[in-house]
Order: sequence, then C-alpha cells, then structure tokens
Amino acid sequence: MEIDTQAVAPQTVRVMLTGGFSRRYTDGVREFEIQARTVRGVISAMDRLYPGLGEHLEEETSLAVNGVIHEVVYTQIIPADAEVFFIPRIEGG
Amino acid sequence: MLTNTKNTEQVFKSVGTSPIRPDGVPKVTGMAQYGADYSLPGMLWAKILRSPHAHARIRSINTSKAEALPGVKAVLTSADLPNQNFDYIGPERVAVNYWHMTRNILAREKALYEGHAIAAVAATTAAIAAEAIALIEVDYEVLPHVIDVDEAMHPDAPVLFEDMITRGIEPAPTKPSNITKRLEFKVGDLDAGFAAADEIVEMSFKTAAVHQGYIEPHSCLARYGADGQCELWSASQGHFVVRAYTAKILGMEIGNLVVHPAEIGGGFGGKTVVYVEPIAVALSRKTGHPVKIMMSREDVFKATGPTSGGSMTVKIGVKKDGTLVAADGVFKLQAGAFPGSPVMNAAMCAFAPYIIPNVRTVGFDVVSNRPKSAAYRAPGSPISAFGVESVLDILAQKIGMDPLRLRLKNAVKAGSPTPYGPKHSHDGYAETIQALLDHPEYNKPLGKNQGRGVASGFWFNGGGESTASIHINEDGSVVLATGSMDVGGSRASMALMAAETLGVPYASVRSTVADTASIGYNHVTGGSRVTYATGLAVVEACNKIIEQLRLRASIMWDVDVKGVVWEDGFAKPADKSVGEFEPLSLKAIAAKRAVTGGPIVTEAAVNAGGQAPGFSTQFCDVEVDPETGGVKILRFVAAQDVGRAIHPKYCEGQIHGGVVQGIGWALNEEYIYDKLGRLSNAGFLDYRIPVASDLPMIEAILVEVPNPNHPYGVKGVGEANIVPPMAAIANAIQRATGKRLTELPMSPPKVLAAIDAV
Amino acid sequence: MSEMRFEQPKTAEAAAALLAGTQGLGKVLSGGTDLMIHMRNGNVKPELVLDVKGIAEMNTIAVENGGYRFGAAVSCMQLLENKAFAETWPGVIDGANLVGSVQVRGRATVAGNLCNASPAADTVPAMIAAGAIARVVGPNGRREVPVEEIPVSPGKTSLTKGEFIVSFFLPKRAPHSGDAYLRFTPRTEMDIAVVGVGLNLTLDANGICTDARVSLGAVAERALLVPEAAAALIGTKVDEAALNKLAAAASAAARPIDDKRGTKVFRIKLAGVLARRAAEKALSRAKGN
Amino acid sequence: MSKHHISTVINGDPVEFLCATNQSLLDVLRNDLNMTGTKEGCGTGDCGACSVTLDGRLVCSCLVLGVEAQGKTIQTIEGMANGEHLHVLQQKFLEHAALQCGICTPGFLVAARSLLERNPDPTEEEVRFWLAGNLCRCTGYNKIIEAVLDAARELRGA
Repeated sequence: MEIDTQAVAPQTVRVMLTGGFSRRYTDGVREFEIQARTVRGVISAMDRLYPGLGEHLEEETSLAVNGVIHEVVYTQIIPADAEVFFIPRIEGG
Repeated sequence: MLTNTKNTEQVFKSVGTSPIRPDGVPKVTGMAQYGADYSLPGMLWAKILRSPHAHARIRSINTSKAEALPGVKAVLTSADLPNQNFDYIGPERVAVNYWHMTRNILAREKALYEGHAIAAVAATTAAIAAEAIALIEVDYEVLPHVIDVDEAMHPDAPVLFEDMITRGIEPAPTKPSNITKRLEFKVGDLDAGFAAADEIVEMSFKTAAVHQGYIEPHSCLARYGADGQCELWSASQGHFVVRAYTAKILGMEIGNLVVHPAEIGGGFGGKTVVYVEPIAVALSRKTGHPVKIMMSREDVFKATGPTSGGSMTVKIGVKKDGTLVAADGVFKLQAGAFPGSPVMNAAMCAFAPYIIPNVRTVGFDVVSNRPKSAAYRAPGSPISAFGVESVLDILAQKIGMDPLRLRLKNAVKAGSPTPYGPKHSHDGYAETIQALLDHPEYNKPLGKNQGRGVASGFWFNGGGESTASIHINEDGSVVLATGSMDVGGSRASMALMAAETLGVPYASVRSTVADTASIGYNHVTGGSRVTYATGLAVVEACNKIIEQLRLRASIMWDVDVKGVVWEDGFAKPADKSVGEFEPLSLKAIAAKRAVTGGPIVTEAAVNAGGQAPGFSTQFCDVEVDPETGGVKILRFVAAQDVGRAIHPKYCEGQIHGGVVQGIGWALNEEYIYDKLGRLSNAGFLDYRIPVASDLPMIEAILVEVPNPNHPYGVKGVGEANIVPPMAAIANAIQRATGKRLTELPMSPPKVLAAIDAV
Repeated sequence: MSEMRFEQPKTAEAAAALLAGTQGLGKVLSGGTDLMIHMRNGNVKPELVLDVKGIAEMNTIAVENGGYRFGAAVSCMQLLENKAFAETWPGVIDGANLVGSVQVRGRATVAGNLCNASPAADTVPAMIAAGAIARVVGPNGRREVPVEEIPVSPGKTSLTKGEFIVSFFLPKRAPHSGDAYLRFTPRTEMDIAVVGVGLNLTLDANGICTDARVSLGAVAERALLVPEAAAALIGTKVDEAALNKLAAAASAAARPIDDKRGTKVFRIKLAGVLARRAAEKALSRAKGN
Repeated sequence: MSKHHISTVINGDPVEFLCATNQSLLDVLRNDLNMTGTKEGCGTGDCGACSVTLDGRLVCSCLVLGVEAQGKTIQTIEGMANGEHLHVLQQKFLEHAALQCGICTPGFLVAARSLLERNPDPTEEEVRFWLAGNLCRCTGYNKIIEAVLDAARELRGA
C-alpha cells in the first residue's frame, strides 16, 4: 500500500451509492461528481456533502473502483475519471 | 524489481504443484491438537444448561442447589456478563449487535429457541458438572413460538422482540414484528423489461435451514489469571475475531486475552462466531482454574448456527432468442432468534452471473424461534440460486434452448453490469460454462428414469486484513507465520507462494499459524479470502525480506545494494561492473546474519482489495426410482474458475467438498421441528449428511482465468462450488420425471408425492 | 452420584439371579449400541449393567436339529462372517448387514435390536419371516417365544422383569427356500428404516409357493407378521398377479404414523413396493437352491 | 463413586486405568489416558471419528464401556505408524490430500486399515460401503477413497 506522497491535483470522480444506502443517508441521491485523488479524498468530499456520511461509508461498505472491489483504504489512489461504487461489505463462510 | 518481473512470468516452480501439507503428519498420526484436545493442570469441566422451550420468558433462575453440590466450583448466568449497548456495528450484511450477541451466549429476559444457553456450571469433573446442571431451577413462562419464516412474517405471529421495528422501510412501521430488515436492489425498468419478454416464468421456492455439519463440536479451554491476563485455546476460523468478541462480551481489554489457534475440525462459516469461549473465560475468571467446555453434537445442532432456510419468489423474462430481459426476486430468510441472516448476499448474488438490463431483488431478514443463523459457505447465495437457476431451466425448455447455452448467452464478463450496481471487473463465468459444453459426457444420452441438470453459481470472494511474517534462520531455512487459521491446507498454499517468491524449495519453508500475541491481525478464514489476501501479505513479506537479503549481500560484498539482484534464491551481482562474486544462497547470507545487522526478519500487513469473484457451473446426472422417490447421483461434474490453483489437489478438494455439501442440502438435510418447536433430528443419524456410499466420484474441473490483482493470479476457491448443486439436482430430477421440485430438501417422500401427483 | 454396578456372569442362570436380585433397573449389555446412547442421554439410569458376552451359549453360532441356534450376544458382524449361516439365511443377513455402520455391526446384536423394540429395527422383520424362536431365561427358568411376540410397542417388550434372551433358533430349511429383507432409507447406509420388509418363502418342485411368511417393519408400533400378505403368495408361482396381491396386502396391513423419517402415505405405498421387491429377491434365492 | 480397575493392552503396551461403570472407552482414552488422537464427533456412534479396534474388531469407542476393555487389546490411531515410518494408508492420505480439516482422519485411517486387513483388494464400492460409518464434511470423500484404493494397491505389491 504506497502512500500518495506528492499530492497531485484532484480530479473528477463519479461516486455511486446503492439504493438502500442512498435512501438511508443521502435522501435517495445515488450519483455524485466530486473532486478527489485518493479514497481519503472521496470520503472527505462525501462527508462534506452529507456530514457523518464518511463514517458510514468507512464502517459499512466496500468500494468498487471501476468494478474492482476493495476494502476502504484511505491511501488507495483513484485513477482519472474512475467510477467509485460503494457497496455493502461482504463476508463469507 | 527483478522479483516482480519474475512473478509476472507464468512459469512457476512451486505454485501449481501439490506437495504434502506442512501439518499433514500430525493429522494422520493423531498428534494434532484440536479444540477439545487441550488440557491443563487443575482443569475444571463446564456444562451448559439449555432451554427446553422454543420461546419462554425467564422469571427466575435458582442456582443454589447446583452451587451446593460437592465438586461444583462456580455457576454462571447472564447476570455475570456486563450489559451491552443496543447498536448495529459494522457492515450492514454482518452488522454485529452485542446486545444480541451477549443474549445468544447466555439468555437474559427470554429463551428464544430450544437449546438456548441459560446457565453454565464449572466442576471438578464433567459428570459432576452434568449433575449440577440438572439441579438448576429455572422458572419459565412458556410463550407461543414461531418456526417457519412465512408464518413469522404474519401480522399475528408471536413476536420475539416486543420493540423490534423493521429497518429499511420508509416510513418506518409503527407495529413491532419479526421482520428485522427489508432491503432492495434495483436496476432499470421492470415493467418495460417484462413487457419485452416472450416468455415469463414466476415461481415460489422454499429451502430448509441446514447446518454446516463440521465433525468437530465447538470446544475451548480458558485459563484466566488473577492479574487479569487470560489465555484461550479455541478451534475457530479466526482467533483474532474470537479474541475481539470474547473481550467485548466480558468487558476485557483485548491485550489481556491471548487466543491460541487450536487445529479446527471444520467450520464452513459456522466457527466465525463465539458460543462457549466467553463462558469458559468467565468461569475461569470466577474459579481461578482453567476451564474446558466441549459441546455435545446435540448442542451443536440445537444451539449453533445453521444457515437460514428461505422462502422466495423468482420471476424472469426471456426473449425467444434466449436474451434475458427482466428479473425480479423476493427473498425471505430466517435469521434465527436474532437478526442477521445472509439475505443481503442472497439478494446481491441472485442474478449476479447474468446480464439482465432490468432487475430487482428484495430481501427480508426475519427472526423466529430457531438458533441464530451463522455464515455457511457462500452465505445466502445458494438459497437464492436454487430459485433463480430452477427458473432459468424452465425458461430454457420453454424456448427450446440448451440450458448451458442459455447461460452462456447471458453470462457476465468484465464490464457487464451487476444487479447491485458496480460493473463486473472479471471474466471467468463463460469459461466455466464452456468447460462443461466441451465435456465428453455432457451430450451423452441417458437411460430410463434418468435426467441431466445444470446450474451455475456466483460468489464475491474476499479480501481484507491479513498479516504475515518471515524469519530467515541461521541455516537458511525459512519460518513463515500468518494469523489465518488453516481449515483445509492453507499452510501449504502459503508455503508454496513463499517458496515461489523467494526462489527456494517448498521444503525449506516452515509454514505456521501464530497466536494473537505473536503476529498482527488476521481476519477470519472465510469468504474464500485466505489464499488471496493472506497470500498477498505472504508475497509482500517475501519481497521485503528479499530487499533485506540483497542489502545483506551488498554489505558482504561491500558494494551498493543497487548492484545486487535476487534470482532463483540467490543474491547475484547485477552485472560485471559490480564485481566478480559467487552467487550467495540464503544459507550463505544467513550465516553472516549477526555481522550484517542481526536477525533477518520482517512482517507485512495488508488490507487487501482487488479480489475477483468465483463462478461455478455444474452438471449432474441422476436416476429417480419412480416407486420410492429415491434419487441416486450418477455423475457430478463441477467446473470453477479458481484464478490460478496454487495447490491443485486442495483446490479440487474444496470443489468436491462444496458439491457434496450441496448434494446433502438438495436431497436430505433439514431442520425438523415438532409441534412444540423442539428440534427432532439433532444428531447425525437423522440429520443426514451424505455418506461415502451415497456418492459417485465428483469430477472437479479447475478453470484458470488469473486475477491480475494477485501476483499468482489467485481468486477464491472455497465457496462458489456450493451454490449450484441444489438447482442442478432439481433440474435433473425434473428432466428425469417431468416433475418440478420447488422445496428443499428433495427427500424421497416429496419426490414420490410429486411423481404420484396427477 | 448414584452407584452403578457392573457384572460379567459366566452362565445365563447366574445372570438371571443377578437381575432378580436388583431392586432398581438392571440392563443387559451385549452390543450396547443402544444402551450406551440411552445412558449418555440420561434416559436410562441402570443400577446394574450386566455384560453377558462372557456367557458361552450366548456367544456361539451352532447347528441344532438341522436348524441354527445363535447366541443373543453374537454381533451382526459375527453372523455376517459365518458363511454357512449366511448362505442358509441370506435374508436375516440382509437385515444384520443394514444395522448402523460396520463399527456398529461390530457390536450390535439381533437380540439387542429386538429388545430395543424399535418398530424400525432392521433385523426383526427377517427374523419374524424366518419363524425364529427366542429362548428366554428369567426368574422362572427358561421359555421359548416366537420372535414376533417379543416387541410390543416402541421401547417396550413382552419380557417380564428379570427376563432376557439367551439365544435364537431358526428352523431347518426346506429345499427351494429363500428369504430376503429390504428396507427403504434416504441414505444408503447409516440410516433408520422408513419401511422394512422381511419375506421368506418355500417352493415345491414345480415352483409353486407352498409356504411363506411376510413381516413389515416401521409401519406400526412394532414389526408385524402379515399372514394376508403371505396368503397372496401361497399356492402361486409368485407371478405378477400374486405380487400385486402381495403388495396390496402389505400396504393394507401398514398402519404407520407421520414422523421425521417419513409420511404415512409414503410408508403405506412403500410397504407394497418393498414387499414386491423382497418377494422377487427371495424367489430368485429359492430357485437358486 | 468406586471405580473399576481395568488392565488392557493398547497399541501393544500394557495399560491400566480406573474408570466408572458408565464411562465410555472414548472418554477413558481421551480424558484419562490423554490419547486424544481418537476424536469425539457425536458420542452416539453416528460419525466414526472415535473408531478403534477392540480385539481386532472395528468399533466406535463411544459405544464401548471402559470396563469392557478388561483383558482386551485395543488399537488406536496412535499405534498406526511404526516409529517415524508412517503406515502406507497414512502416507497415501497425505499424498492424495485426502484430509482437509483432519478431524475425521484418525477414524478413517483406523477403519480403512480394518478393511484392508480383511479385504486386501476392495472395489471402490466396497470401500465406500465399509467407510460409510465415517463421516467427512470437507472432502466429499473423493480423495479418501482414492487414497485407500491406492494404499491397497501398494500393500498388495501390485
């Protein structure tokens, strides 16, 4: 997990939430465009839009970056024009 | 880095071989120690009193007679455990509510299922503890109970929690019910989708609660000291999670609890939670003696997690050419006595293998007077797949299409949409279907009363937190430790990946599982995550140790570290300009350990992402006895995308095991309750898991579509295989008899009734 | 903790005396595959456990008057391994070979299976069909009892306090005789009969059935001897018509309950199905000798 | 309560122990003699994890009373290997990856040895039926059956 040392200019990220999550926390709004560079940036931006949302995202979701599923890890770098989809975290047997 | 370029080449020395596992000999000689195999001087035995009632208010518990019995050292009730806040913590699907958990470990206000733990006794012998249990007087007010999920959802059903309001419905209901949660995923326009369909099938299904059926009952041994420090030997799928839950339930500081990973005798998801551990620790704290608890098989069936039974309705629309246009599914799952069925997974996985533009899944999490459900192999996915894959088979027949080709036509690949939102990022499904289409037996004709059924399954597979450490010994041998319980050969796969990365022989890597005080956090061995996530930690640790080895070599040669490369287990000069040096082996470098800086050791920790899902497609041939309804499995072929098989024999073993568990689920396994809500088949005689003579050889086909996010292409292999069998067998029975079974298990009386139905 | 005595007498009479001298519950231990489970569950708390495996006549298999006598402590595996017995009474062996698993058969006995008085006991229908006679010893000496008269209802036998079975006698076989036991279970092994049928028949030189006995297991409170079913075969060549009558008679005689192992309807139908299949198997065995 | 003094031979060694009348041989082996290689999966004779041989006869030790061991010879998993030389069955179980969690393995090995002593050349079906009293939840039995058949082949020198 390299840390994003030299801060590069934020870029546009498309953030998506599931219906259930958006009903609970964002008045049903499911799609957002925010400026970010890392997952930390995405979470902060979402938390600015909906104070408290950031913690819910950290606690309750995994995220799919262009479909690839990751745990929420601040330092993960988001590629340009990526779609970041927050989904319920999965645990198996 | 050279090691990385080497790793990207697809030629391997160790990965893909099937050597004998490091923990093999102790396990074939009886020397390996499982949960019940530990003892300590001065040890007491504990027994647990369990509720004889399915639903009862506990008016009072009188333990005085039990305490007075000679040899009894302590009696424990919920009064000895601290209160917990009512709060759902963590991910929605597995939100932990300690208010519920502590009540499952020892009942408080109410007993919510037969077998619910009420009190525990620690005594000098197991016999005295058992005698003392019988002396505990509990004053119960027996309440009406409810077992079936549909009945539990009825407005007039007895309510387990008088204040439970369904979550996920706006506006929130005012009346309490047994429905703990509603959830929904929706994409596209259902009405438009179904309007465009040429054929639509809508059908309802039921699945029974089935137990993980591990052969080892839950057991543990605890030793709590007067200084507040405690050691716990426990067989679980995750000793770090056992530590966290036990400490929280008892109000302990996590650092004061060391959990030693006993060998685990099977878990399949059922040993990712705690039952006896907090009781053993609390009794040890109370008595000052080590305390051992071993559940009986009856306890295991009555009080530990089966997976949910379900009730569902599935509706799918298809065009004549086989294009799926719309799908709708409603899934109601039994959570057991406390919230938390895998209904969200059931809803997310239901249609996940297929490109369907208009799709909705609705899920309900429902409590009833059964043991709290626990994870079981791809939790939730097999339940919804039974309905979905059955309906697909009907549609295939309606449009006259081969059922595999129908699946292939709609199979997801990288970039396809998912019903829960994000795009799929991996191929692998189509390849499993093709593997069966190419199978020589798939098109062979069958005999009288025989039928062939196919079905597929999806599972996410897992990532998450893992830690690995590596120590190079003075003789060049390697000690590898992780904190991931080895449930089926992971020590071997970890050693294989380490050997591959370091360029040393498998035999020189000692692969171990360390206790909670000896290595960083590892999440449970579950979700098919260990070979992927812990494997990543192992590879990263190896790469870090290689950096150290290059540094040590550069110190020995007195050259710049940049001038040293690592190849095939040797440090070598990068080129002539560095100088003329004989390659240095691990052993040669290790011999100079002290003078080059001391112990050669490192640890790597990850919170792994980038895991790839597992797809499994299977076909089976069955023969149905038209006079008895007996179903014989003649052939079973299971193809699964494993990414890359690190240890092929254990990958095959995972598929064999998952398929056979699915066969049991399909044909005979079920929780059977009497009128009083008591489990009437709490033993291996009447809870019928498959025996050797019931089965043919299961044919496992390892499909390898590597995961680019893992240096060796690993995906998970443990779970996807249990998803298809129930539907595959139902489809085979239908093609053998013309009768569609919609309720599990498809036991002989049900099959015969279907055959005889006019 | 109450005292539990353990004795290993050397003669049946000594065993009977020990049982008679016991105030509380006395249990005979031969295989123990049922007793051990009842004791573990606390359903049975004997004051005396009487291991009878050391009593010679209870542990031997011998030819007697052209028939066979085998001891009540003879395990199913001992019976299976006795080639001569197995060839003479293959149907009894069918039953003995279906009790539990190899491990269980290594201990379990026909007598224990009979005295546990489960209607589903796998060895009982074939023994009834064979016309086996149990030799019982008790406070009042010895008596001979037809096997079908031993079980009364689940867990209950006609034996009086202090009585136990010493051995079984199976009569001499007439030529062209054959027997069979078939059961239905969801699993192939390690299971309890949902329905069981024991059938024993004898043919004359022309292949006419001159004698038959049919017994049904798991369809009533005890294993049943069903003369009407046997009557369907006697005087016939055991042809299709006879087999149909047999099946009908067997189903008619079945009076099962719904339980966790099977439904009423299912058991009634299977009684007929299995009776027919057992008859076909017994017939081919009869023609074979 | 008063206990019985029992003299027996386990894996070739004379062993004496005290046990109560209602103690199972399994309980004695595991908890009094610390021979924990024999496992308890059910305690009711339904899983075979506690398989041992008693005077050469394959039994579930949970269904045998400790007192019945008087004067008998018992073989458990601990007596299967000869020093550091594994029994062929043990070696084949390892080579075939015939164990995953391994809890049922001792019972399977004891039962399989008992089969091969009686029938050195069993068919697959004979192996499956002989081992039907041993439950395994991990492997689906495939590799166990393969390992037993392979061991039989090697023991026959075929």
